[in-house]
Amino acid sequence: MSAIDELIEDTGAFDCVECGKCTSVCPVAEINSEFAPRLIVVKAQAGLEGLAKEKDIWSCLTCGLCNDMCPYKVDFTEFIRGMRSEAVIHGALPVCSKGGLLQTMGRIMTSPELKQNRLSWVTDDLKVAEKGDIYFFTGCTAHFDYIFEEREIKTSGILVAAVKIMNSAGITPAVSNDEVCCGHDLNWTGNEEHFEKLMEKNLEVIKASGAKQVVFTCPEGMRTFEFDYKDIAGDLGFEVLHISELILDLIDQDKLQHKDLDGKVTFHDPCRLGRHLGIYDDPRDMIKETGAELVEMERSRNKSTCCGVSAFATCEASSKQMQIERLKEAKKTGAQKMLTFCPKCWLHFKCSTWKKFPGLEEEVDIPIEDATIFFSKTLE
Amino acid sequence: MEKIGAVMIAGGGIAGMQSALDLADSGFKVYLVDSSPTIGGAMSQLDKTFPTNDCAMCIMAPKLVETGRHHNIELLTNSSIKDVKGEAGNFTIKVTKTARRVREDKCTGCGICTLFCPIEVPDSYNKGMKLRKAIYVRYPQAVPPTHTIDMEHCIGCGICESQCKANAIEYAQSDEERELNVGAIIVSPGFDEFNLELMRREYGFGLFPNVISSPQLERMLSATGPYRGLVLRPSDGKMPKKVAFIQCVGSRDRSIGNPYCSSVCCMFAIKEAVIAQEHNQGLQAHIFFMDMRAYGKEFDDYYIRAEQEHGILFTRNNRIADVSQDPKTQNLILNYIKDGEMKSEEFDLVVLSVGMVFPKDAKNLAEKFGINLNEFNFCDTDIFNPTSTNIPGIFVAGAFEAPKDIPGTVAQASGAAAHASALVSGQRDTLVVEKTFPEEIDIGGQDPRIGVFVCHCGINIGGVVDVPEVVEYVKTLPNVVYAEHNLYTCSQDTQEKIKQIAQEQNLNRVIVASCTPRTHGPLFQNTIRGAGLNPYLFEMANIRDQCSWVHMHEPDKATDKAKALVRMAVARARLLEPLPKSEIEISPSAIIIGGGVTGMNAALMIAEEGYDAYLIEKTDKLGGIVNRLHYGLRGEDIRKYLTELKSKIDSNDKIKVYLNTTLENFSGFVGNYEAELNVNGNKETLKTGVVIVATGGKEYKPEEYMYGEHDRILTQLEFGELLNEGKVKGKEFVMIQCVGSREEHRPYCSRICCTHAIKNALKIRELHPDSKVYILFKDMRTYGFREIYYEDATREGVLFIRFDNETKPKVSKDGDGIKIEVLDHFIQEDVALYPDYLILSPATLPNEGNYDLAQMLKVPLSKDKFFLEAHMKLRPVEFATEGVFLAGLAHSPKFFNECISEANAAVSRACTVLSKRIMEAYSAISVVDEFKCIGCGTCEEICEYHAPSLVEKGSGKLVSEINKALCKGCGACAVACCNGAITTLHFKNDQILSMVESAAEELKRESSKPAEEAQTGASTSGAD
Amino acid sequence: MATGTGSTDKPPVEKEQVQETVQQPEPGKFEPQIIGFLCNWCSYAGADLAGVSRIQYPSNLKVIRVMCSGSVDPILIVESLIRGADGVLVAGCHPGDCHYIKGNYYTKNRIKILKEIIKKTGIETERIKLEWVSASEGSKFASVVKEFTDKIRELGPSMVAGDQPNIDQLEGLYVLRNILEDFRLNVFITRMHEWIEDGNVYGDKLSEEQIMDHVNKVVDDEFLRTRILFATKEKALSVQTLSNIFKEPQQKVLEHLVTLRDRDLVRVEGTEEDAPLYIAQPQEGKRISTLPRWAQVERKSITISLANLGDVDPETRSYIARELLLTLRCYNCERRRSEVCHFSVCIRGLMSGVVE
Amino acid sequence: MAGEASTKPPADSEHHEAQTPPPGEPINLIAFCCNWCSYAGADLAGVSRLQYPPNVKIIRVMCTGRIEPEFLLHAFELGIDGVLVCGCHIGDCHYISGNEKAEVRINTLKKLMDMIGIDSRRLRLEWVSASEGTRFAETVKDFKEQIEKLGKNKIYIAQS
Repeated sequence: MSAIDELIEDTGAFDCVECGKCTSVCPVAEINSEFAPRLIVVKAQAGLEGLAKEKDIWSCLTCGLCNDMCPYKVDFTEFIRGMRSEAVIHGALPVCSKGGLLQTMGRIMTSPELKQNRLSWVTDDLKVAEKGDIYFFTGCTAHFDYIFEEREIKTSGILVAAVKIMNSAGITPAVSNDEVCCGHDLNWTGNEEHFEKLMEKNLEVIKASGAKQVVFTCPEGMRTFEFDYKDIAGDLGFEVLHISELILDLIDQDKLQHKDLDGKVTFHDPCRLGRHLGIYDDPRDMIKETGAELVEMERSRNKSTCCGVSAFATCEASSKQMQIERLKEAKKTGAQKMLTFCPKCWLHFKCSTWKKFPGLEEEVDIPIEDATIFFSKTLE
Repeated sequence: MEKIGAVMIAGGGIAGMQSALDLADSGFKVYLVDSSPTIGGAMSQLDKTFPTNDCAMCIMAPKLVETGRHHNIELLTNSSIKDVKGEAGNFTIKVTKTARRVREDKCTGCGICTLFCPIEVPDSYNKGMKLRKAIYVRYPQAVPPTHTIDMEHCIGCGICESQCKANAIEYAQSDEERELNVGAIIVSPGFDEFNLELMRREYGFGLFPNVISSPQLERMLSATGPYRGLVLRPSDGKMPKKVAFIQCVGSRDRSIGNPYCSSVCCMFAIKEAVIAQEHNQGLQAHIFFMDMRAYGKEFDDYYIRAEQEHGILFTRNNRIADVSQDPKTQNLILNYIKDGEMKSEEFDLVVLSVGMVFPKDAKNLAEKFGINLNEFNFCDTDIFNPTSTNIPGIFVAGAFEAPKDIPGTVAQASGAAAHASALVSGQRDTLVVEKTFPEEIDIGGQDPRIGVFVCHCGINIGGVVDVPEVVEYVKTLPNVVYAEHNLYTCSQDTQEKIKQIAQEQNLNRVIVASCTPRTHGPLFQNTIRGAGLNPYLFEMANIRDQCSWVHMHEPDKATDKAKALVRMAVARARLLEPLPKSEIEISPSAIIIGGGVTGMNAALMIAEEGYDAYLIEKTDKLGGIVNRLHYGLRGEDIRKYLTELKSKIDSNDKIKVYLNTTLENFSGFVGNYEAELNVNGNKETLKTGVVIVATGGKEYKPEEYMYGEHDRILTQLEFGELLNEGKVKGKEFVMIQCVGSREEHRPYCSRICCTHAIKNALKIRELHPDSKVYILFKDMRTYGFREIYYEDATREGVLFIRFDNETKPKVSKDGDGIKIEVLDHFIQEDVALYPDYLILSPATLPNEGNYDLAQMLKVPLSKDKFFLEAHMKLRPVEFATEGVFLAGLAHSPKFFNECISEANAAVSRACTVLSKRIMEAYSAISVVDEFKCIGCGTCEEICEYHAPSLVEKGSGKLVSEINKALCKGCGACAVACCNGAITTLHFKNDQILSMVESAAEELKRESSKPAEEAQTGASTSGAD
Repeated sequence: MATGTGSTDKPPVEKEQVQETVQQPEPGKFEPQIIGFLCNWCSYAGADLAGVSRIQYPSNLKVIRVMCSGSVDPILIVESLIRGADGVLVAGCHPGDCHYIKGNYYTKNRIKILKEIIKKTGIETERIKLEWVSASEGSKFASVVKEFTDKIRELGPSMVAGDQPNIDQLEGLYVLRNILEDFRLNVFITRMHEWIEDGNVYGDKLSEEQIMDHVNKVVDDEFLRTRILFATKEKALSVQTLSNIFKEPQQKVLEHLVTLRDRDLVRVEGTEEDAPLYIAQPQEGKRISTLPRWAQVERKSITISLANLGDVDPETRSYIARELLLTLRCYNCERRRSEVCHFSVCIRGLMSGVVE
Repeated sequence: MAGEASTKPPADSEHHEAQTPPPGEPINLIAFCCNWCSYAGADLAGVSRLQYPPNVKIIRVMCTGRIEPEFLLHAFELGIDGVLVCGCHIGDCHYISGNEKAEVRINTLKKLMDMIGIDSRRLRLEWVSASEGTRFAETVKDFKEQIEKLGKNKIYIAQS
């Protein structure tokens, strides 16, 4: 069990004293009684043989609530990610959404001969360039338009909004047709081999654009660059920046004129943006800048719950309930809209509402919108 | 005397087998008596069948094996009927089973004895072109496989007994008397070939070695024949370049006493020409005929393709007078007329299309059963009861009733079975034993142990694919523990071998690489069930229809592809799982759509079988198109028959008639159909077990020949009505055939119009003795005994003028009269006629309603928009969809008595469903994983059969649940379900992906590293 | 004369014994080589009696003692003829005296059948003689030997011996040997007696004519079939060529090819002007063997007298010669032309020669 | 005959701009056929001895509605050069609308494939009924030629 021992060491799982705090906050444990983060760590310590085949490691949403709560700072999510690559080696594969279409797409993008045309979202009124100081990383946001066509939400709108914002602030962001998926889903479903190939391609593309800063709208992409790329490739040679941070900078340098919007909105902290990257205030400040009234949900900032699915591999009965609870919470705040930054959160919340539900409609029919699109509305 | 729930069938050909299977599956004990040592009859000698070019043995093998293995059918082969006593419902029959001196229970048909027997005898099965031994079996896949000692030639040397491993030889075996007690009898002894020796003078049969009969050519074409599929000249073994086919030898010839037409030889010759040209490259076939009688469903397409695509030469109007032989080369010289001048041509081979005559034991059977024979010693029947003889309780089917093709035979066999089972429907299930399978072995936790059986299928696969090489390759695949190849995997002895090997090697997966799973899948699944394996632990690789037959000119590529297909099947087999059996209730009633003669007969028969019948008619009266008919060809009073039929329907309380009713909606599955009817305005729903489609056809309103522009230009039906009312005056009558049929856009032949024209022409001559009648035709297709009336017409002075699509008659107005100009082929001049009446023979069209009905019943339509049956040859009266049957004009244009046969046949097939209370349901359905299902409802919305539905589970959580009986296993919900909570059993994602991966295996190159992959600048720190 | 080194693989002992008795004929006067199979209990004793009573008889007879005349398989007789014996004498006890009760009955039927079928090869039936000689008939034995030797001298040397063998007769003998090895004819030979005496499995007795009809039919069929197998061993031939070689109607040849094909002994190998070519299938383990190994001589040359080949067009004649040449090879040591052959030892000496 | 034009019939070689596959590696195609219509059509092509190129390997599914986009993308990932999906004509589907669902899914997947960089012409949807043996053979011939013009699928991701 050398690989697992090494993993336990890296993530400090040995320090776990089974206090049970993590299990109390874990959204999955709340619904699925058999699941408990602690249980998995204890089994790992005992060096249990069949651990890699354990079904539960695929139920963990890696939302990081337990990390946040653990008094002994056990990096439980990293432990699960390591365990998953072990599980894959032992042939215990997850049942992924859409039959694993996203994972397949990710692997295909590692092929060197691929000539993509992923910039179809760049409409004529947007100014983008081959090279530039700021590189705008889009990842798979545009691809979800087609994969989840039946949910009628255009995630590519997020990219258009972001470029509009940058253009109005005089920035012509660099984008590239050879950019590939950041590899987040492959990394979190135990496929490190292809994850590294994607990383190499992306780093090469960004180096070619000569950018100093790379802007992200998608928190999963940013977290993957911030932690996983640096973890493997060390210094990336550029700074990683979230769109909300950039917007606030531009407003400070008053390069960005915008008018105010009215209405009451609430904000859902995506796990990767909040607990993983620790960015809580920038989004809120950005929303406040728009003049709209921001009301906080009961569970917000590092306490906000998860959208129920991560890396398109953990969608289960519990995911649905989490989404409904979260939407009820948002509705309760009286906000007209729930904003979030992550295209995946948007997709999963939409999944639980696009179908009519007997007796539930009015409690969950709060519209969901991406914060970047919301902010871009201030520019008209 | 009380009735007996058993039936005896005399004659084990395709007709006998079909009746036997229908009756045995409907709960009756069947005694199948055949005079020859094995069942299979004439069809077993065929290589291919028209019009689908199916290999005869391949489509018959499943029926052969099933009849041989059916627990309710007892085979009495090598037997003859000695004496019959009793009456309808209770017959006693004495049958002598002549000793074959081999014990049936011991002989496995291995054939060692034939190796050592010193006596060689000309093999009659192969028409004397091959030798067999004194101890023999008629053909490799024979059922029962027991060998027989031919007492005529055996010299009693004792070698076979010394060599027989199963010590099955019993020289002292004596004849056995059997007394059978049955409720009904079906007589189906088939036919015999006309004795061509009688034509020795004209055609030199038996004199010139290269003059052979069409059955002899059929044996040459067959893989088990003398030359293994090659056509050779018997004189010198050379491959003939030019082959002549002479039609109507022994038929349509009053001088030798056979004035009737044998119905099948035209199509038989075309098929043989096509297949001969396929087997011998460069062979050129040339058919000499009078009329090309391609009257059946898709026969004309076959005829046109033979002429245009395969380049077969057709010479019309040439009944070859004689054949002479060039002594040196033993080639044959034929003289014929082409384009008006005499031609003499030399051919390497001449094939005589021999006609059918009554079977040789017809007289004996007739005498024993007391049934009447017609003037040609065929069984005498009338058009209203095509399968009944003059003796109640004794029915007839197949060629013995009248020369007919295989679909007609099969339909009549099921029809006769319907009558027989109706007679003793009270005694259903009294003498039958339930079919049992050994208890299923639990293979849980076992590693896959796969057995692969690769088939030669005679030369169909083995001729192109190197089967032994495929077997060697398969042996190298992981998890394959046993692999072998067989000549015919579908034959009964190989089935037993598979069972035995499965047990010996304790296989838990079985793969057969042969033909299409569509036809042979269930057969092999039943075999492995016999070995205690769940039927879903089975996979087929189609290396015949989708490999050897379609890559004939690239044998090595075909072999590689066969290897790939078997590898893919093995990949999928590793992941196959056993599926539990599930049952469905059957409601014992039937809906019959269409109130014509076909529908009414079907309804009556359903009632007689003891089930409720709901007869739905679109219009306000029953009778359909037959309402416009008055008398039959032999003067039968159709009107009277129709009124009697309608009164029988009204007086039968088991039949409920719905007039002015259409089918609005239709759902459910076999045994549990639900139909929403619109009974003149108000809704009514019916629950029923089966559906019989008998919507009939309609008369084509001609757009050509100025129809509708002159009151004395009528269709045959209109004219028939006038004729019957005596309102017809005039001297000259002209009829034009094939109006709307056999055209570019509608290539099929409407089958009945030639006979209809002849009937009306004879009526005209009868009512107006001094009138002149002309019939302008393309081909006079009065097949079977109808040919005699065509002869009467010519004797009555009716003038026949041939035309074809290029030289159609031109119709024009001549004052208030009619003028017709037509080219007479013989005198090569235009002939002008000025008739008082012009009578058109219009095509029979499918109903427009067919399209919508097909949508509702989810059944396909054929190219010509009639309904497409499950199998053109062997399942003509049912659809692929279980529980939905078909009869009458809705299938294709046909005659009055043929519709009645098909109506009864459909009922007999329906009884195989209705007679069971519980039926095994389809087990490869979709199932939901309760824990993964997020209750989003997508599946409920997408399923056409409303099988999945959201259900409250415990803690208020909504979870989808799929109704086992409704689910069809189409798998649409499994794809729609985003998180993979629904899996379709037997077609799971991993099972299909394993085949994709296996198909891509040949591309096993390491993942394509970009040649110019630059080492990324960033050195990999951190982790190491 | 080919000389050279190389070991000769020792032929089996049984052949050794036959060789001493048949010497190389001296030039000029013809001295017949006769082989005699004498049954131990009667005729051998008879021969000894002749010796004891100093009754003289010609020295041409080479005696092989067998326990009973019934054990003399017809194949041995044919084998002796092949080896160049000019005559074969089989002598056994008088019917009824047989030490093994019915041994000689079997011999009687066997020799009768053998004499019948030997006619097909063109060899005079008188070269085979069956005599009953009891232990006491010393003089009879001597007279039998004398008469038989004179008869053979009158008939002349066997056409099959020596340098210029008559190929037809030689091939015929080999074909006959094959047929006798095969099961079909054996059934008749071995059970003929039973059928005549006690009847077949159904209990009814068969007449001799009936049995001989069957025998003739079987031999006619198998003779031609075996010859076809010999001819198509090396090269695929068409029905036409075969019928020319054997001067049989093409239809008959075709029928035989169909049967051979059913027995998997022949397969179709391509076609030539629309005529399928048939070639013999190599059959391991199947008892029907083709031409003897000795008959297959390496391609260089052999003297073949095609005198009695009959009126065949030159093209076919040379074709046939070439074909038969290809199949001839030294019988004893199976060696080809290029290898060493102790010419003197081998009585056949068929190593060199030229086509005429 | 040095310098003699390629033995292919002239008409065919004119518009052959993309290079045909290297002689070594033949085109490798997969066809998903629905059990009720196109699989029967393929059988009919066999029964009528219509010859078509052996590059295609047929996988039988109960209905085209059962085909996940993942099956098709996975095939391309493994280096398959072309995937043909054959179903019943609209309205003929044994399960009523399985083929319509397949049409929607496949059109969407084509857009995604173009975006990813796999030529969507490598995926083709055809309706073949049980009585259209000739149409099936023609479709396979045409599809193979079309894929030959596109050349080999260069993507190959070795599966761990």
